[in-house]
Amino acid sequence: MSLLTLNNVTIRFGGLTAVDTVNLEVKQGEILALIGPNGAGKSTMFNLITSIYQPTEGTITLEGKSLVGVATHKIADMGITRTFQTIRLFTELSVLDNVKIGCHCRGKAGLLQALTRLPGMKREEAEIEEKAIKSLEFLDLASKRDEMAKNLSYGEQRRLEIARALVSKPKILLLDEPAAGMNPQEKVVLMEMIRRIRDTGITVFLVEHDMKLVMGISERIAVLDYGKLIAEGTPLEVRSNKAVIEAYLGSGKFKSRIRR
Amino acid sequence: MKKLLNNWIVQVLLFLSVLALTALSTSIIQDIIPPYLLMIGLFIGINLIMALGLNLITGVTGQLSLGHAAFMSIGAYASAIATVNYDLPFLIGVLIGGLAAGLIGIIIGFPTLRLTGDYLAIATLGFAEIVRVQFTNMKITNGAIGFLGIEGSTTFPIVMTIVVLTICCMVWIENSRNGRAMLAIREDEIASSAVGINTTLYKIQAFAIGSFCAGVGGALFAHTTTFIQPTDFGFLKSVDILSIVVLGGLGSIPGTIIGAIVLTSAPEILRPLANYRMIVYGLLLVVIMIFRPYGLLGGVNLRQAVRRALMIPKKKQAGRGE
Amino acid sequence: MFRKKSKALVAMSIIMSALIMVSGCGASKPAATPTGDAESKEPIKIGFLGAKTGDVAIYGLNTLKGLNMAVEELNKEGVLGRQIQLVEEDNAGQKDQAINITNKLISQDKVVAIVGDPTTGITRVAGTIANSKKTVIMSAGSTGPDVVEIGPYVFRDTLLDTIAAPATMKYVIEEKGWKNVALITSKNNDYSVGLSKIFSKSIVDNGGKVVIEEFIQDKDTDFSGQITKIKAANPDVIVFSGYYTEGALIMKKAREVGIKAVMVGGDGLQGDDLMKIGGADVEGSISYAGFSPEQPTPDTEKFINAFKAKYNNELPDLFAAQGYDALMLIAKAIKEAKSADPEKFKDTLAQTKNYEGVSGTITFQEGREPIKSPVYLLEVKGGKFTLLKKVPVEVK
Amino acid sequence: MPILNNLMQQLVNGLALGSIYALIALGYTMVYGIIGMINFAYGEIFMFGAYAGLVLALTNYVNVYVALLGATVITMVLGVVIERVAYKPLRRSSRLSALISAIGVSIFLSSLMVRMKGPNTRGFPKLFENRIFEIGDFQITIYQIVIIGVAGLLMLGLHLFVSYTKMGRAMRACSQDRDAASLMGVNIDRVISVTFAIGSGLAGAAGVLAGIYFNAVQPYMGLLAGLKAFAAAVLGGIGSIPGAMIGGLMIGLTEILGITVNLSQYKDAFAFTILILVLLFKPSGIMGRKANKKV
Amino acid sequence: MLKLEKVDVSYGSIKALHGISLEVTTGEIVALIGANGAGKSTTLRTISGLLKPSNKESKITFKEKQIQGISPHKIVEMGLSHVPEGRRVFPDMSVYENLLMGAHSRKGKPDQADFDRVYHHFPRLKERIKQLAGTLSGGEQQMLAMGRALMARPSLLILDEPSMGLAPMLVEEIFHIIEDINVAGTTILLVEQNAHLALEISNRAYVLETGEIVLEGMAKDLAKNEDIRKSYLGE
Repeated sequence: MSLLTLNNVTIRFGGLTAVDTVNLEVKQGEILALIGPNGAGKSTMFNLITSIYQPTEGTITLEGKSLVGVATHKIADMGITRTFQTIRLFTELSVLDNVKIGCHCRGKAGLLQALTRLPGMKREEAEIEEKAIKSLEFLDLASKRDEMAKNLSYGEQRRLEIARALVSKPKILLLDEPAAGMNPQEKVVLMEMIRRIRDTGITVFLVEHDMKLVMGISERIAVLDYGKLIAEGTPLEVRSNKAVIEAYLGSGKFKSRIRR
Repeated sequence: MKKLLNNWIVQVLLFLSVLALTALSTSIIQDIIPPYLLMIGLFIGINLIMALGLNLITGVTGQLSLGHAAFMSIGAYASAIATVNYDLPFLIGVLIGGLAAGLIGIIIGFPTLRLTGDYLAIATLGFAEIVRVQFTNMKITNGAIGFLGIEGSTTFPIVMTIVVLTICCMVWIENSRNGRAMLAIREDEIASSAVGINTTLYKIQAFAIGSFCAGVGGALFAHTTTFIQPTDFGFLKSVDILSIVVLGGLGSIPGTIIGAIVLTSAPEILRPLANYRMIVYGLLLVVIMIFRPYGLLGGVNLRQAVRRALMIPKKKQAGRGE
Repeated sequence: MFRKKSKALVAMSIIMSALIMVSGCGASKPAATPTGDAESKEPIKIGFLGAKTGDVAIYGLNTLKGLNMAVEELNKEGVLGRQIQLVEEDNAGQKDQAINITNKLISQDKVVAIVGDPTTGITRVAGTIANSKKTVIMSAGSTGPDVVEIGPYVFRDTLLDTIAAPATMKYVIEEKGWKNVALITSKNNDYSVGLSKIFSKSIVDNGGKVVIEEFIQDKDTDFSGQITKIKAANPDVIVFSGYYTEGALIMKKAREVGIKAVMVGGDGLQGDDLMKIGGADVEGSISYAGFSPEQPTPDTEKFINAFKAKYNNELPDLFAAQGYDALMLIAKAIKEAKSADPEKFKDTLAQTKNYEGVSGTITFQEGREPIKSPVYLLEVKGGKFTLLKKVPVEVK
Repeated sequence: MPILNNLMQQLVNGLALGSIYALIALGYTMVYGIIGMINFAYGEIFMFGAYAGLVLALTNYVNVYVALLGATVITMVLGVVIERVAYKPLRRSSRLSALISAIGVSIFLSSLMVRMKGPNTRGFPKLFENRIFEIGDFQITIYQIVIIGVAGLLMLGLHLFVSYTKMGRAMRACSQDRDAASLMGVNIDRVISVTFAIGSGLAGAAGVLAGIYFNAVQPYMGLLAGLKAFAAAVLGGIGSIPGAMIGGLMIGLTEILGITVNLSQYKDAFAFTILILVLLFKPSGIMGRKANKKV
Repeated sequence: MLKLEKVDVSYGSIKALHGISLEVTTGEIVALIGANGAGKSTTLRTISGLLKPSNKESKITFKEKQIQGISPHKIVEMGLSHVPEGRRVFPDMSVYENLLMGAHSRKGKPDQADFDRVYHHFPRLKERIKQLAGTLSGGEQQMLAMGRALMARPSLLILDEPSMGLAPMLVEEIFHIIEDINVAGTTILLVEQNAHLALEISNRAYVLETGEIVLEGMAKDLAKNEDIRKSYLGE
C-alpha cells in the first residue's frame, strides 16, 4: 500500500539539520498534507524526494526502488512530478508549450525524428498535444492555451504548474503550497481540483499553509517542526494535538513581563 | 487535398521541391545580379547559417557561447584539408567541416556545459583562443601563413539551398520534443529537470548542432575566400555572429534572418560613414539593448503579430513592450 | 501543422528570391560601355584595392598617393588617346570586404586592371577573383609566396624577400661580422613567418649561427620574457622578421635591459613609426627596401620632386613608389599592346624587361615573378632611414 | 647557476605583467561582486587610461605620478558615465542584454579611440630615466620596480579602503546581501557608482603602468588584456578581491613561464587552458565561495 | 508615528496587497499576524521602501512625512529600521562589522554608547564580537540582526518573524528582549506567525488574510477571538 517511503531521512546543511530522522509513508491514492511553521523543512523534504538534494542519512524509496542518488530528471520518469513554492514556469513560452514540455518524460522522439518528421513522430506529437489539451481542460485553462505563461494571473499560473506536472500521469504529485497567493474563491476551486486529481488515481502529497484547505481535503496530515515530524494523523487528530497547536499558535508559556 | 498533404511522402517531395526551387531560382538570379551584390548575398547566407546555429545554443537553449568563431575555423580548416589534401568533392568537404566542428562541440561540451551563465561564456571564449593559437602553430594548417589553394567552389545557389535547409531544420527542431526541451532549459533549468528533461543531454545536443552549423558556415567561407588564416577567426568574429543573433532577437528565427541581413550588409551600407562606422555600430548595440533588451524581434510572436496587424488592428499587441 | 510550414517555406523562398531580385535591380545602374574596345573614347578605368582605414591603412594610403601621381602624369598625354580614371575603394584590411570590392570593381565599375593591396593575404584572395574574371591585378607590395602562381593575370612589382633577405644577411655577417644571431618571428604574421624561413637559411648559408630563436605575436606588447632569454644568449645582432611596431617595441625593451646589439629586418620595418615609437632605441637598425629617396637616378629624382611638390614636401616611401611604378607598368603595356583589353595587354606586361622604374629596375621573369635591382640597405641614423648600401641584383 | 638566475629574472617579468592583469581584474571582480555583471568594457577603460596617460605625459609639465593620477581620475569618470548610460537601464534585464551592451561599449570606445588618435601604435614617452639595478647576476629595471610597487600600493590601498572605511564596508555588505544593505541605509546606486569609479580608476592606472612598461599604447590593446584579466578574475574566484590579485599574478607568471620553457608561441593559450581547468575542477575559482543551489 | 492608507502592492500582474490601512502610534508594540502568504512580509517591505506601492492613492506616512516610493536608505535615515525575515546578516563580516553596518545611516562614527546599548540587550554578541556572522547559530544571528538595526537608533523598529526557525527557549529570550527594547523607548511593529506570542507581547494587532486586513483590535481582545484560531488551524 505504501507508495513512497521515507526512512530515517536526515539532511544537514553545514551545521544546520534541516530535516531530522523523518519516517513517513505516502499511501497509494491518498491526499497527504505536510504542514508546519515557516522554515520547518517542508520544501526541503520535497527537494529530497525529487533528488535535488541528497539526504545525509536515510533512504527514500518509490515502490521499493531507491530514489537516493538518482538524477533529478529521472525522478519524473519514475512517476513523481511536482510544483514549486515560488512558481517556476517557462514564462516566455505559451501555456500549451508549458504543458507539452511536462510530457517530456513520456515521449521518445529524438533529434533524428525531429529532422525526418516520419509519421511515427507526428503521431507522437499529436498524442502529446491531445494529452496537453486534456490536462489544460482539466485545470480549466484550455482557453488560455496560446497565451504566454507570464501573462497569466497568479492563480492561473499555479494551476498551469499543476497541469504541467499532471500531464505525464505521475504516480505521485507533489504540490508545494499550491494555494499561496490565491483568493478564497480560487482556493475553493483548487480544493475541488485536487480532489478530482486524486480521483483519477494519482496520489497527492502537498505542502500547504492554508489550514482551511489542508483540513478540508487531506485524509492524513503530517506535521513538521524544526525538521522533525511531531505529529501524523487525520485532520481531527492533528488539530487537537497539543504539540501541533503549540507549534502553530505558540505554547502560551510566554508571559509578558510588562503589564499592559 | 488536406489528406494528401498529410502524407509523408508528399511532404518529402514538397520539401525537396522547395529545395530544388531555391537552387533553381538562385542559379537564375546569380546570372542576373552583379557579382558584387551576389557576393554580399553569399556572405549573408554564410553568416546566417552560423548565426542560426548560435541561435540554437544561445537563443533557444540559453547557453551563452563566446567561441562560435572557433567552430567556424574548425569547419573551415577541416573542409579545406579534405578538399585540398585529399581531393574530396566540395560538398563532402562541407559535410566533413560540419561534422568535425560538431564532434569537437560535443567533446568540449561535456565538461564545459556543466558551467552556467558567465562561466560558460568565459570558458567558450578561452576555448576559442586556444583553438586559434593551435591553428597558428599547426603544420597542416600552414600556421599564420594561411591555408592556400582552396577551390572557390562555394556558389550562391549552394549557399542559399543550405540556408533554406538550415532554416527548415531549425524550425523543425524548435517544434519538436527536442526543441521544447531546449526552450525549457533556457527558461528554467530546475523546473526542466523536474519534468524529466535531461538538461546536460539537450545542452550538448544544441551545442553539437550549433557547432555543426558553424562548421558548415566555416567550410563555405573557406571555399569562398579560397585562402584562410587563423586571424580570420578571432574573438571579434564570435562577437559578430553573436550580435546577429542578439540584434535580431534571441530565439527568433525570423529575427536571426533579419539580423544576418542587416549586420552583414551594414559595413557596405555604412560605407559612407567610413571611419565612424564601428563607433556607430558599438552605439547601436547599446541602444538596441536598452530599448529592446530582447532584440528587434525578441518576444514577438510573428505569426500572431501579423495576424493581429491584418485582422484586428485595434487590439493591443502582445509582446514585451513594457 | 506541416501544411502551414511548407507554405511558409515556399513563401520564404519567394520572399528571399524577391529580395535578391530587388537588390539586383537596384544595382543595375547604366552599365559602363565595355572598355576593351580600342575605338572607345571612354576613360580607361583602373581600380585601387587597399586599406584606407584600419590598422594597415598607412600602406594603402601611401600606395594611393603614388597612384594619383601616375594618373596625373599619364593623363597629360593620355593612353591610346584615352584618359585614365582611378576607382578607389577601401577594404579596411579585411578579407571579406576585399572580396566584395574586387567583385564590385570588376563587374560594376568594369576596370581593366586593379592595383592591388600591398598585403600578401588580400592579394591572394583578390588575385584569385581577378584572374578568374580575366582582369589584371598588380600588387604594389606583397612579398609572400604563392601570389603570381595564381594565374596569368596576377602580377607584382615588389622586391622579393627571397632576393633581398639573403643579400642583407650576407652584408650583416660578412661586412659587419655579426655571426651570432637572435632570430625573432611574429608567429601570427604570415609575412614574418615566411621571411624568417628565408633569414634562417641565409644566416646558415653565410656562415652565421642562430643562437636563439624566439616567437612573439603581432599586437603583443609585453616582450620581457623573450628579451630576458635573448639577453642570456648574448647575440651579436637581433634579426626580426616582422613589422615596425613590434620591432620598435622589442628594441625599446632590449635597450631597457641593457642589450647592445642592433636590429636587422626586412622591409616590414619600413615605416616612420619605427622611429616614432622606438626613438633612440632603434638607432642603428638595418633593413632593406626596394626604394630609397637617397642617391636617386634622374627619373627617380624627378618623381621625388614632383611628389614633394604635390604632397606638401613629404618624401615618397616604398609604397608610393611601387604604386606609381605599378600603374606606369600597366599603362606601358596597354600602349604597347595598343589595347586596353586585359586579355591582350597582360601578355605584353609579362614581357617587361629592365624597366627603369622609380623604385628600381624591374624585370618579369618567366612566370611573372619580378626581379628588382638594386636592393637598398638602409640604416636608421638620426631618427631617419639613410642609405647604407645599394646591392645590385643580377638578372639571370 | 644560470638557469636559476634566468628563472628568477623571468619571475620578476611575470610579476610585473601579472600586476597589470591583477589591477584590471580587480575592476571585473568588484563589479561582478556587487551587481553580478561582467563589465566587458574594462579592457577598453584600461586602454583609455593608457591614452589619457600618454596625452598627459606629452604635455611638458607632467611627471609620472601626475600622469597616473590624471589618467585614474579620467577613467573613474568614464567608468561612472558608462555605468549610468549603458548598464543602469539594464539592471533588471537579463544578463545577456547587459553583456551585449557592454560589448557595444567596448567596440564604441576602441573605435572612438581609433578615430581620435589613429589606429597605429604610439610610443610612450619615457617618464623617467631607466636604471638597472644589479643584484648579483640578477637584475631588475626601475620600470619593473615602479610597476610592481605602484600596483602593490594600489592593491594595498584598495584592501585598506574596502576593509576599514565606511564606504568599503558598504560595498562588501552590498555584495553579500544587497537588500539587507539597503535596509541598513546604504545608498545602492551610490555604492555601484563608487565601485565602477574605483574599478575603472584601477584599470586606468593599469593602463598608464602598461604604457610605461610596454612603451606603447594602441586602440585595441584593451581586448586581449581585458580578456586575460577577466580570466584572472574568474581564476581567482570572481567577486573576491584577493582572488583577483592572485589570479592576475598567476596568469602573468604562467605566460612568462610558457616563454621560459620555449613555448612562447603558445603563451596566450596557457592563460585560457589554466582558466578552463580551474573552472572544471573548482568552478568557483581559487578563492571563490561555493554558491548554494536555491530551489 | 506610522500610518498606511490604502496601500496596494503588485508583483508584475499579481496583486499581493489590497488597500491595506494600518497605524502605529509612538511607544506601542503592534503585531501583524496571519498565515503564510497573507502578505505580512510584503507589507513590511513596502513600508521600508524595498517595494513600491502600485497605486498612486497609496499613502505611507512616517513622522508626518510621506515616504511611499522613497529609497530604503532615506527611510532608514528618518529613523525606521527593518529587521528582515531570515535575519539576513552579512555572513562574511564579523559581528562587530555587522553592527557598524547598522550605524551606516548615521553621520560620523557610532559611539560606545550605541555598542553598550546593544551589548546590554544582547550580552551574547559581545562575547562573539570578532566571530564571522555566518558562523553564528540561528538565535545569535537573530540577535545580531536586531542589534544591528538598533545601531541606527531607530524610533520605529519593524521585525519580520523574529521567532522563525528558533528553538522555543530562544524564542522566549528574544521576545523578552523585544519587550525590553520597547520599554527603552523604541516603537515596534512586529510580524509573527506565532499568534500566542505576538498577542501576548503587543498592545494592538492586525490580522492579515490574502492581502487584506480582516481583523484588528487590542491584543487582549484578539487573543480570545475564535476567528484567529480558525485562520490558523482551519477549524
